[in-house]
Amino acid sequence: MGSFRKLSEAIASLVHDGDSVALEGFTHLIPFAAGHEIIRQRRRGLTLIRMTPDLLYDQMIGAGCARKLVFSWGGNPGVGSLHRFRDAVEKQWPAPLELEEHSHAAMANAYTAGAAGMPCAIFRGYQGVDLPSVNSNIRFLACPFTGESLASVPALRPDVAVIHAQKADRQGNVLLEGIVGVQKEAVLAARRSLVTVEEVVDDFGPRSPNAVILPSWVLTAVVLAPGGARPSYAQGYYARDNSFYVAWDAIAKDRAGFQAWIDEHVLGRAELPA
Amino acid sequence: MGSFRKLSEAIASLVHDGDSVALEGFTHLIPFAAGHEIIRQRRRGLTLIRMTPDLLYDQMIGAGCARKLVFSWGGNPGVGSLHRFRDAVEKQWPAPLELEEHSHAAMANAYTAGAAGMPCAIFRGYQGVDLPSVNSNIRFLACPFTGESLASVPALRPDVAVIHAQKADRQGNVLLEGIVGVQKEAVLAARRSLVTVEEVVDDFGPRSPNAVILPSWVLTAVVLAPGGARPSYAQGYYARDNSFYVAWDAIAKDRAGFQAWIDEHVLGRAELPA
Amino acid sequence: MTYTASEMMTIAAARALRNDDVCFVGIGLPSAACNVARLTHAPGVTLIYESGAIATRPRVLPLSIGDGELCETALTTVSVPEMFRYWLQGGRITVGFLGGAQVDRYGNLNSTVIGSYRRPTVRLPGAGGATEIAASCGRVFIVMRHHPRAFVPRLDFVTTLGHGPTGRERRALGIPTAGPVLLVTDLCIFEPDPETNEFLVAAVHPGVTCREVREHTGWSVRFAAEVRETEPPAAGELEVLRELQARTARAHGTAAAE
Amino acid sequence: MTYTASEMMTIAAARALRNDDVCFVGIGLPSAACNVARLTHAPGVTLIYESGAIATRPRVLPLSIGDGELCETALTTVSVPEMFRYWLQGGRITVGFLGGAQVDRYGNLNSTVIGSYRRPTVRLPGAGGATEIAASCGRVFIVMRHHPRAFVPRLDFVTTLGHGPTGRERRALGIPTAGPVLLVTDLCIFEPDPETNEFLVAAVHPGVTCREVREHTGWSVRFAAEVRETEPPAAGELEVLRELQARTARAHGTAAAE
Repeated sequence: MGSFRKLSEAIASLVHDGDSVALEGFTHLIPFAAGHEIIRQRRRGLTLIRMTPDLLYDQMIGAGCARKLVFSWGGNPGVGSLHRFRDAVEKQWPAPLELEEHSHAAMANAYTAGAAGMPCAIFRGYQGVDLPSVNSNIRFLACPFTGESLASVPALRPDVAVIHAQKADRQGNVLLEGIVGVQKEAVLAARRSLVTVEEVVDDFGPRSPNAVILPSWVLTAVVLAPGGARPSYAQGYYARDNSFYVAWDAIAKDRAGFQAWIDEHVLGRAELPA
Repeated sequence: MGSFRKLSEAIASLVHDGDSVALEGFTHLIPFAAGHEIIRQRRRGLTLIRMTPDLLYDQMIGAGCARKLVFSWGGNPGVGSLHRFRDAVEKQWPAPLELEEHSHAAMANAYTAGAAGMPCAIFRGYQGVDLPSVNSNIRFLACPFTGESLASVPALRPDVAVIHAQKADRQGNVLLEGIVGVQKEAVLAARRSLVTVEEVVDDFGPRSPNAVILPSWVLTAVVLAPGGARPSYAQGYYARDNSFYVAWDAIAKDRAGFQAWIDEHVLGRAELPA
Repeated sequence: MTYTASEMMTIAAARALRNDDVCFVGIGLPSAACNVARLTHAPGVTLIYESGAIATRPRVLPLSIGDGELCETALTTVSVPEMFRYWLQGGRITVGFLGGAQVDRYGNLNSTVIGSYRRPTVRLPGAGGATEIAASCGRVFIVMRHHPRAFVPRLDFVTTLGHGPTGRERRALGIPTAGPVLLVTDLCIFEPDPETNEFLVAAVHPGVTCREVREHTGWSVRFAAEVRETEPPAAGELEVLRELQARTARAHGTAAAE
Repeated sequence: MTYTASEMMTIAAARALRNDDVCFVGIGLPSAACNVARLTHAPGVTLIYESGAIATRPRVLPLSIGDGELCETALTTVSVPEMFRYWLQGGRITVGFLGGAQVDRYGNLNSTVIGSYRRPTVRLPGAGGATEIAASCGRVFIVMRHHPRAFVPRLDFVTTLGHGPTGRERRALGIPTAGPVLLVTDLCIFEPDPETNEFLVAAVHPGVTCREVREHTGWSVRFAAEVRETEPPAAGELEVLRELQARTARAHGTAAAE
């Protein structure tokens, strides 16, 4: 049963050093506030899982939270490189970063398998490319009916999934809409889950009968965190701060600039007021 | 690109003798009008595919359309037996009926695999039961990571999928909502598809950004057929005629009673006016 | 207050549900039992129907597992593939209710055929969701009318695995869920022997004799060391059940689930 | 009307799209090309972004593949797993646009690393959707700036299969889709030799010499028997592209995709 908590308390009790953690969000609804709290609480040795590690993971990697990254595309969307990610991979700063690298299709299928309680996923992919030679979690099997060779990856089962959503109701059910990415799958695949939301409402009111809703009993904690997805966006609440994504390129380019930014904007701040 | 047609023309051009046909609908939105037109056009030798063959397939089997049934639950929901289905299986009347029998989980996964362009689906199921001994389309394979034995079934790829939905817009896009069953998967898995709808609107208007919508270019034909799901129901339009489901038990119990009903209510009627 | 054997059965099944259970509900008696539980001692129970309705609160009992009432009163409704993949196989359901045409002493069920599969005497509806419900739900409750032709020493067809033909196969297959932990009939309540998994009579309903249970069971039935008498339906329980059925009859023109 | 090499490249790519194409659109130049096509000769073209937006009609170019604009103007938006399973792998996309840090003469692409995988000189973003886009889309258009360090004889890493390292591997694997059928640069247009699948220069942009193309290509480039000159951008095409970029700049404070 998801229960309402303060962000700092929720992170303290759900995310431990050495955990595998998926902070998901496909451009939309990226849980920046929760990620920043993880940085503030100085978690170490995390395996960070995410299809599109963007600025948030660049920050967490640069801040030294991560030991390993499971991912499929590590760039600043529409802008360019993630300099902290590159520095970790190319120069082992601030620490070496182990990579488990996939394609989007593989990650999406692996989350689906996790949500569905399967040990693995199969799909048509990875034909004639080099990733299988550097990732032992990509294997092939034969279709038992046609003999066709199919790709297989293990299910993703994070210790913790963290997402941001538009609304929770008083019972702790959570509604998200718009570009919903793999957030539902990440939550259902994870052992524990934390959802930050823009607002808490008495009742979701009139809605599509097929709205994307996560019932309270599949969630561990729900946290009210208005603006918790900034500088990404929350459809219906605020737009993506594209200029910050562009500005990040210069901020993160060198270590000192990055450190100063993290000190000022993350470590030097308390969590967002609820 | 889905184009608007008359029901009789759409059935004539899409459904041929010997085809595999999935008329789907999970209690809700069952395409009765389209099925009745198939009976009127006296199609023969069909492989009927459906998770829950209910009254419509009882009628099609009794009317002699079917050679084979691929299914997972063949009853009159909340009432009892499907007498025409039983007569075909138990007494080969009006013709023998070959069965390919699955569980719901297997059928749902097989449609998903068909929609996803996969040759097969894997899932956790069929452990310690007798269906695999009477259905060679149930096989087992080992997870390449854990070695766990997993069930596998071939993807369902019907020649034609037929569904009923609430609305089409003028471009031929189709919206369905409520209990959506496996209809989206059935359409995406099929080579051709036919959708009957309650109404055609200029524009779907304000709606959930994640509404269940099938774009016109994945559909072969769209047919305006108000009431086309009766005696099942269309959420937002009319309720399930539960009394007819109860009455069907007596109508279908003997062959003569069934024949008289089909003659009067299906063969003796033109298609619903559009 | 007088009551029927059916009412006793439904209420006994309802009592087995806990407030925090998440139930996969079948049509008929399970639906009545789950909704009685929700309207009495377990207001927090979550009801899920295989048609996709999650956390539904129907005012009347549905005739089918896909009635509009279920969707209208649900928290949300998902597709059938999602229901079977993310919710059932995903291990999120604590209790599955099952029945069948035949049950054996180890809780295995047949809902496929009477007679041989290729030349059946009676063709039954088939597995539906049962096969994977039995494997994936935390625990399974079986509810069936007690009759020697239904309570058989050997099934004609194993549609659904209980504890296996000798009571050991489920465990040997490594299936992590508990399987059938309760069998409620209109005469009594069975619970499995913790060692052998054989269903033993744990309680008989008021006014029912052990001899009647024996005569209605097709296998040589065994009794627990101490057989309880089932608590008779309380007035409140009966009222809730009867009101539910009256509302249902008014809505459908049929009782839908007596 | 004067125009830049970038504008020529974008417009040449836009022209290759047909009115009935269903395109999987990447960010940057592909997004500009697809939207120009939609606003000029191919109003019926369907644009799909991997974030889940289906049949979207953005008024400005998105900065990311998941901008709110895409969802707001889409017919509907599905989850990312559904996008990759039902729509891409399901074979419903006719054209995929791709780019990369390196391309070879057979249209194989590298967007993973420069140098060795374990000790890269430059760590690039990685595969994203490209690997399966290249396999599942009916045909693949590659759009890249022409530079000898990008147009290489041998990739450091094969992120995405074109026709294979010797041009034959794709066919040998039995992949049923066409693979790269077009490579548009700021200098010229390549099309594959139907026999060998090697990219041959089919057209050079106005004012570009064959020598320039040779100097900018890291492999010994071959030319088609008859090399056309690319039709220069029409005034209407340029207007549409520039208005789109101006709207985008006003909305984002950046050109997003020059």
